[in-house]
Amino acid sequence: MRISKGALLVVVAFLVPFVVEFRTALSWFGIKLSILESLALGGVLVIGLLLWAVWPEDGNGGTGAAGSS
Amino acid sequence: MVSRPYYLLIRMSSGTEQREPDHVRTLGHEEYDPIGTAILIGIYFLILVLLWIFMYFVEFLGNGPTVVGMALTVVGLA
Amino acid sequence: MNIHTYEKVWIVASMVLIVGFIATITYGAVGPGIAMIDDDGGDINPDEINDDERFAEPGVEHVGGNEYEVTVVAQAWSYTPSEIEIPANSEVTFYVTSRDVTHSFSVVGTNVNTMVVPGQVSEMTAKFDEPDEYGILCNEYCGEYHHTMEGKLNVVPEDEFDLTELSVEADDEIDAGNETTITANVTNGMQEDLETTVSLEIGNQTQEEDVTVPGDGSEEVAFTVDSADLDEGDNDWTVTVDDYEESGTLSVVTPEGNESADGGDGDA
Amino acid sequence: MRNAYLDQFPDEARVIKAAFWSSFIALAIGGVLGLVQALHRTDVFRFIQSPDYYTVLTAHGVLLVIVFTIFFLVGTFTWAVTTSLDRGVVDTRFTWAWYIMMVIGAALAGITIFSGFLESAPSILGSELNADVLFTFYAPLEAHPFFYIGLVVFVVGSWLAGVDWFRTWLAWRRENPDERIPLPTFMVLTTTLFWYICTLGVSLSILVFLLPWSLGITESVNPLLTRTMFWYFGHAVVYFWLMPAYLMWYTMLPKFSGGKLFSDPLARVVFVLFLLLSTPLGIHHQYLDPGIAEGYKFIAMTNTMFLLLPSLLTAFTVVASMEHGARQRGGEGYLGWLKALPWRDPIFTGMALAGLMFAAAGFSGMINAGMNINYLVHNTWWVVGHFHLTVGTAVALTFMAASYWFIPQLTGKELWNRSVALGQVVLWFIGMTFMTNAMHRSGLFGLPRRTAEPQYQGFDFEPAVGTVGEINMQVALGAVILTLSLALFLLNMVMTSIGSNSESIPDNTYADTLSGAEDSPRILDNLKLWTAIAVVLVIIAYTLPLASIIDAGGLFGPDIEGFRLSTWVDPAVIESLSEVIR
Repeated sequence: MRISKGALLVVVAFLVPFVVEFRTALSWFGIKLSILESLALGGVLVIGLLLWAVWPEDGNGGTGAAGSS
Repeated sequence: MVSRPYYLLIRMSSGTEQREPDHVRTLGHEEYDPIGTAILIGIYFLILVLLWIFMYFVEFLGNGPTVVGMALTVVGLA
Repeated sequence: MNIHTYEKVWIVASMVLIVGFIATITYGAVGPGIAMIDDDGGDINPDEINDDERFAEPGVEHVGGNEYEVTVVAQAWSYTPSEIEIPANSEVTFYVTSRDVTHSFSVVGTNVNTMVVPGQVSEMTAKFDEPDEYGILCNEYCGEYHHTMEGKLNVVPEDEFDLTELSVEADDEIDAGNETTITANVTNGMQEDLETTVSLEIGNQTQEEDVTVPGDGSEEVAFTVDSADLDEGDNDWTVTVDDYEESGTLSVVTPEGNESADGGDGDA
Repeated sequence: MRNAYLDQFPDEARVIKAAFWSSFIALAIGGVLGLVQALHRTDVFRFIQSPDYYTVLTAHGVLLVIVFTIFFLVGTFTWAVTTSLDRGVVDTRFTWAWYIMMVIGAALAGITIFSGFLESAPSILGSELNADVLFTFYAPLEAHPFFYIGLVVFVVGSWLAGVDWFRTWLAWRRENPDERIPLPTFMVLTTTLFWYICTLGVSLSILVFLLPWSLGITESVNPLLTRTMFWYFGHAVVYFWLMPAYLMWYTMLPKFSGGKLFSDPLARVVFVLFLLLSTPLGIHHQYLDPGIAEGYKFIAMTNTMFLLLPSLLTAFTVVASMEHGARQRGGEGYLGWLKALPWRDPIFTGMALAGLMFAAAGFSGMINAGMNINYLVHNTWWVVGHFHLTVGTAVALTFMAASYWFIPQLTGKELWNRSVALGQVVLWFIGMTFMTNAMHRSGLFGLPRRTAEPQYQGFDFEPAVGTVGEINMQVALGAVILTLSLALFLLNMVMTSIGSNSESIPDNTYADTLSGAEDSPRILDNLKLWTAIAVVLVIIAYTLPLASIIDAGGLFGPDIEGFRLSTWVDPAVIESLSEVIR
């Protein structure tokens, strides 16, 4: 784990406002995501994030600051 | 393992800190530069300025008709 | 005081932000000339709205040029008038007051928006450049059917707008052999003279008269109708001025004791 | 040896616990009513009649922004004063007295509001018992006298709470004549002072105008005057709710992050600024009111804008304190330290997320403050989005997170479930994101607030982005998530309270400072000076507007009687109206 479970939960939670506001911001430029597309985008981001989080850290292998919890 | 001189490895004596097993060093006021805070708050500042410009000049002034003065009202108090 | 350098920088940045905000708003007031609702509208006793010069007959009035005044009375849960029509390319000053509780007068999708506090008159001026249709709603809670309080503001193309009113006085019946007059009263709410044609259609006849109605005035046009030109019985008539028309029926009756009395009055 | 608050101050702990539970009860009822409203006005699920929506709305507003927040505040402040002065209150009987007074006031106002649901409410003192007047109770909408009496009793109770804190501080001062006021107590005292200043307006409005008028003693009111007196109090009260959250962020959050408060002197400056500027800006709620000259509105705006300063300073100090904690816990890099924060801890995470949402609220607040831009958003759902980020998240979420620390301190029982607590604060954050994003956006195309059915006959709303249906779905979804989060919070509180005693409760302390009180000039502690300046600023900001309002409309207005629109309306009118609606 590259990041503690608690921090991972919070980052996933952060994706919600990110996707919601990103959708609002895109529409200012005329790009309109449907609800399904937004959900898909969110899903992809969450999966990507989870993969990143559980992938073993390469290079110098400390457990990281919060790896213990 | 920790190289910089001001990183002191200590155990906090206070009971409240018992839940914080990963307290690895103590930083005083002089040796601590909140650079991360400066970066975050800088980003916040930029967001505020950009959104303000967007809200005032695009959303608000673009939302006409707007209440206007018969003659130009000059606000000069305070 | 022991303030970190970064924090000093942030204090300065914060002040710049604050001053920048105030500067933007001042620019809005001076540049595009945005004015706040203020105390210019004066105050009014809600009980005396009906006697007030301005609010006794709420509606649209022409001031001159492209300037108009619209007076509106808000009360739970409607606006009077509920539908407002103004021309495009006009400068409109709204006067709004409340008969009972606090309301708002908010033109949806625009920045024309004011609170309507009983005892006060909200005065605001706005320019309407393009034809459009706007909803008006009350955004201040005013009792249990607050959500039904709405109105409309229609901005029509300039050439479709006028403040002409037509009223017609005419008798219902006329004795055969007599003449009567149908009088059209044309009121012009605009400040400029109105040149138009008043026409009367009755039976299969048409009479026309060109009139010039003075600004903020009215003109009477009298058409003389001779029963000889009409059929016996009901004759439909229509008076037309521009897009306005009024219709009625004129009955030609045979006076009692007349020689043609054949046991029945007309075609009853 | 356990050294929780309960062990240090067992008597005070009981009062604080009672205050917190009063607060939680208001939160529970008010929160559920919030769900009812969200589902009703978005037309997702309607099971009440639209006229009852406003009774629900009144109860939601009063219970959450007055009862929930202020009960929690008095608990927090009593904790802060006793903990930081390291002495109990002078006399707990007095503490109980003001607490009970507040309960009576809240109950009286609450019962009056809830009577609005009755088919035929009982008639007391010559008028029917109800108060469908919303939290703002703008005259000439008229509530039953009990509503006004309840509010006044509640506020006077809070005044006596302030007396209690000052008394305790003065007693401490006699024992410690030369010491600096400890920071938490300093925060409590400055907040209490501006509470006294601002509540004077609303109390006078009620006692001199609204109560005699609702009792039929006076005939008429001046709606603009009572409205202005309400807003004289109405913005300071939002800082009053916020100050306990600030107190937690300054004095507890650094500790939960594993660090120390970055700067005690700046914290004092921030609270002094709040004391000075909280009240002389209430007119910014009246930017679109007739009868108030533009110049006064401009003054209110500049004061409002300068009040951004203490909040912006707080953002820096609090984040820097968190970073300090993260770095002490081994965090590295420009932003990598964020990973080292104790995200597993619901108390920390709740407060951090609350602070983040407050940063977003700061932006929408700047828009609200911007005098002429107010035309765009005034009384739209935007404003509702704004204060659900402030009082609904910055304050409420901080209070809930703080409860995870307080309740074990006050009961000596360990928190029932930390994982549920963590999930709860994260859910609140997610629910609020959905709800407030939609509210803010809908304000930009003019969707009104305080409206049971924003679905009109003659026109449709034209969102620049998305559809009204989508906005409604987002709000309804957010409200459901929030209600779920609220249920988890209450479950945790109940289960903790019925749990068994634990010896492993952390000590009752608050955060140390990196730069302490000794770094700040003594003048900061001169409360008399700051109060005097605050009063002068209020006089400058309010004398002329009030004088011109009274001059124009008279103290009692031009013969304006009360309207109790729920009972006053002719049934025939309602009948014909509902015909139209169908």
